[in-house]
Amino acid sequence: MALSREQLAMRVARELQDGYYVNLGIGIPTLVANYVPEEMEVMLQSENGLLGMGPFPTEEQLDADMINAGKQTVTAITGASIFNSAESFAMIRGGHVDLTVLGAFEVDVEGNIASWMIPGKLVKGMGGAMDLVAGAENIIVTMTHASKSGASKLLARCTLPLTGAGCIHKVVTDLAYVEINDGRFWLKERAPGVSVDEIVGKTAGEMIAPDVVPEMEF
Amino acid sequence: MALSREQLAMRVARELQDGYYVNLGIGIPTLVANYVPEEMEVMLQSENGLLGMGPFPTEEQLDADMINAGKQTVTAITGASIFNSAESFAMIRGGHVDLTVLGAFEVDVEGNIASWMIPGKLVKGMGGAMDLVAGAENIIVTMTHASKSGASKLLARCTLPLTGAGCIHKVVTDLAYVEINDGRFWLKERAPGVSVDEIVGKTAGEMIAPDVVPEMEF
Amino acid sequence: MSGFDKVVNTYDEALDGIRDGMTVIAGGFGLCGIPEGCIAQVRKMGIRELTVVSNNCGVDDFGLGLLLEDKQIKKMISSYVGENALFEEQLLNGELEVELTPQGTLAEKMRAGGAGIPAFYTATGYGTPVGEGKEVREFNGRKYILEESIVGDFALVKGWKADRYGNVIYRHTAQNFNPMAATAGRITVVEVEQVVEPGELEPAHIQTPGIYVDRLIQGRFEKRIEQRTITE
Amino acid sequence: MSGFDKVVNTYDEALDGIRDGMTVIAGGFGLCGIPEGCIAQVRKMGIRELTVVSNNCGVDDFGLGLLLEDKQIKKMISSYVGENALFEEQLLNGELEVELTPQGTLAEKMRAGGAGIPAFYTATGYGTPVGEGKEVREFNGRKYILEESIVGDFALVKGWKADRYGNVIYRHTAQNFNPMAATAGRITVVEVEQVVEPGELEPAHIQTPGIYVDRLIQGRFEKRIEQRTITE
Repeated sequence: MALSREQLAMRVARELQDGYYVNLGIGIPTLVANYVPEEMEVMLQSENGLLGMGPFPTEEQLDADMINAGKQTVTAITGASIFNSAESFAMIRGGHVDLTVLGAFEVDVEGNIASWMIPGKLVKGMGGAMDLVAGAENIIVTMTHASKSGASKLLARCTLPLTGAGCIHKVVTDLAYVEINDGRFWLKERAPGVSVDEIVGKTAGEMIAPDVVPEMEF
Repeated sequence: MALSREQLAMRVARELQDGYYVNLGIGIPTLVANYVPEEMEVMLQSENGLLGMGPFPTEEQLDADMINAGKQTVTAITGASIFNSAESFAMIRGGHVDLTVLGAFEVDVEGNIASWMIPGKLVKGMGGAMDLVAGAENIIVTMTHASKSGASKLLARCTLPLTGAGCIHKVVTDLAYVEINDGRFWLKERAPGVSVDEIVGKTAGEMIAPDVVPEMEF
Repeated sequence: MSGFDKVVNTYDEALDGIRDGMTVIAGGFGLCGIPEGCIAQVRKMGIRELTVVSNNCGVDDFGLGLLLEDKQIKKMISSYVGENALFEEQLLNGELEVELTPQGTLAEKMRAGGAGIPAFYTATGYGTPVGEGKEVREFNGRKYILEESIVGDFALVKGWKADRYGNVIYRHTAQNFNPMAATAGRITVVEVEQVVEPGELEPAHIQTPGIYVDRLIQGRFEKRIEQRTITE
Repeated sequence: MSGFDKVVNTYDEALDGIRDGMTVIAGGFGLCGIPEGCIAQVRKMGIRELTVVSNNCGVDDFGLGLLLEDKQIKKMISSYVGENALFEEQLLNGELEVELTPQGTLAEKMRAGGAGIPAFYTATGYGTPVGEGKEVREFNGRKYILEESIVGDFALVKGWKADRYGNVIYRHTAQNFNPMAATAGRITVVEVEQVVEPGELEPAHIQTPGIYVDRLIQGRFEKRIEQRTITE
């Protein structure tokens, strides 16, 4: 069965390591914060200028001057630092963030990602997404494997305008965990009860599947 | 008579305006701080990261962590700010310093300046001088008009390696105040008792002198 | 301290000299840390044909969105817009132009503008629509695009506290783009919640040194929250 | 907090992995704010053929000058050197190479290195020996040269206080190049006068966020004064 949003976040959380500085995009990526293993600590970077983002505030803590990149009111953890936008993106662009998790419309076998613009629809902007994908060595894209109409989002070539070129190596979809290398998708894990055939069938780009593909456990 | 070091500093100080942020080089330029008119305030920028440099410390105030760009122990005035070197040169390079005063070996009619390197002698480095001359709109060079052997320092073309190209418009020497425009030196003032002939005679580059050249008063 | 006293008492003085067609850089991220009083003044003065450089364009009835109501903005340079219906409407009408710029590139363009760096290379946007028409260059085997810096005729900045010399500190994440904006204006106007005397701010804590600030005004701020998220 | 605890207890641990031939960026201006303990450790380890990036090279018996005694430095990238006789001697002998870089360009090269900017344009050095062999480009009618960024295998940084997470603050003008150096090391080592607990430093006052810091050590410092100037 396809993974739930929570399971997607849980699977992504397995890529965390103790001491990681992590930037989580809006949507499912944000949920990853709920599944950090207990014995582990990670610090969340918010690109509007906060390293060490904490949970939402209580009514008493609520402060208009304390928001995250999604413009939600947040708190800062003990040991946080706050800085300006140029400094924040120096961190991001300079490759100092250990892991970035973000959603996408499409990825392809070259590691290209399209996540910000659908021609014909109103374009709201890329925000910090282009900086994040260009700056991080370690990015996990999380999205559904195919659209509601069944169109694959793992393509031979992205059809939408790109957010970044050649920068994606890891994708967690509701059906599978896939790596991208040497111009191909490599099927590494499948969602519980989902067959390799189904995954390969819903993958438009070339996909290599080993004889045995381990099933994710939750 | 040729100006003394103090008179050079006094003459330069007349270019100050109330509210100016000023960077003073080592040597005679440093003396300018002693001749700020009483009704005026200027703030001194030191390129190692201090805006609002104060006088040397007393024994009690002495602090190894508080130095100026000449590596001398200093103090900070009330309302000073302290920052890193990149920020300091952002100020300088970005043209935010109102006036820079520095010494030189040579200037020429194109506004070129040579102040950091004499081939054959050990080169100690340019420090912040190249950034200062490239960044400031308003620079005053102060130096002797000629070397001890009588060689002019106001040339048709600098002979020494440059510190900056086309950036100098005002020169205060021990003999004269000279402006540089349109590929010529323009004699604006002369030191008390120094004749126009002497000044022109000691200027190797083309110099325009009006019929009447006012004498500096001290 | 007359020469360094940047305080003005009215927004009329603060924005004196602003004209139709100018480029205005505004600090703020979403509705956080925006120069509310300056925006209101620009609206009141009816300045038009503005190019506004700011990460976002406010919402319909607050922030830079207010300038859309009277069609005062000709062009927005932003990383994320369209939190408001007027923006969409004017964009689709062709009344408004938008130059979408990645958030980090936008911050760096402002910083570079203030720092006398006319252009820099970044990997951000390479291979995307943002990179189209821009020079591509390889350094150490990786491709980068050339981005030019931004300076504004005016920079409108929201600080927390400032001393009369214009030394500014910001509060929490209301800092965001404000320090960069402050460096990049030919005339930089800072509005703060509290003006203090020189010496009250620790020299090492000052985030915008007064050298960047031309005019300082004490304002009042609504500080509207865009997304009120609470832990029960 | 294990994962973010950057504290090491010995300089052996602090500089573990440093090798002959590496590029080392060191903070400090003159003798102010220099990583004394790290320099002593590099000397003790006898690491050689180093390229050292630092605004100055200390004096004969202190600071980076100590590394000259055992001829550990192959090349210096600095804005101002020659405060010491050994430097001059080794330079004239051809035992030492020097790449003189304007002070502001040096600071910006380190910042750019840390910020993922591979190169930038600056007017500094155009038309001078510094500009020779570098690309010249005109923006808005003015000529600029292209300067590439610097990263180091190690960055050696002197802070005042840091919390265990590696969030650092600097004291007075001992800040200088240290924050830039901290961003530009593949491994960044910070030595401080005092290690404190997370939360003791105000988030907005932190000058080097811990994300840049790999190892943190509490040191002892002589803090020698290069030019003791006093008001009587």
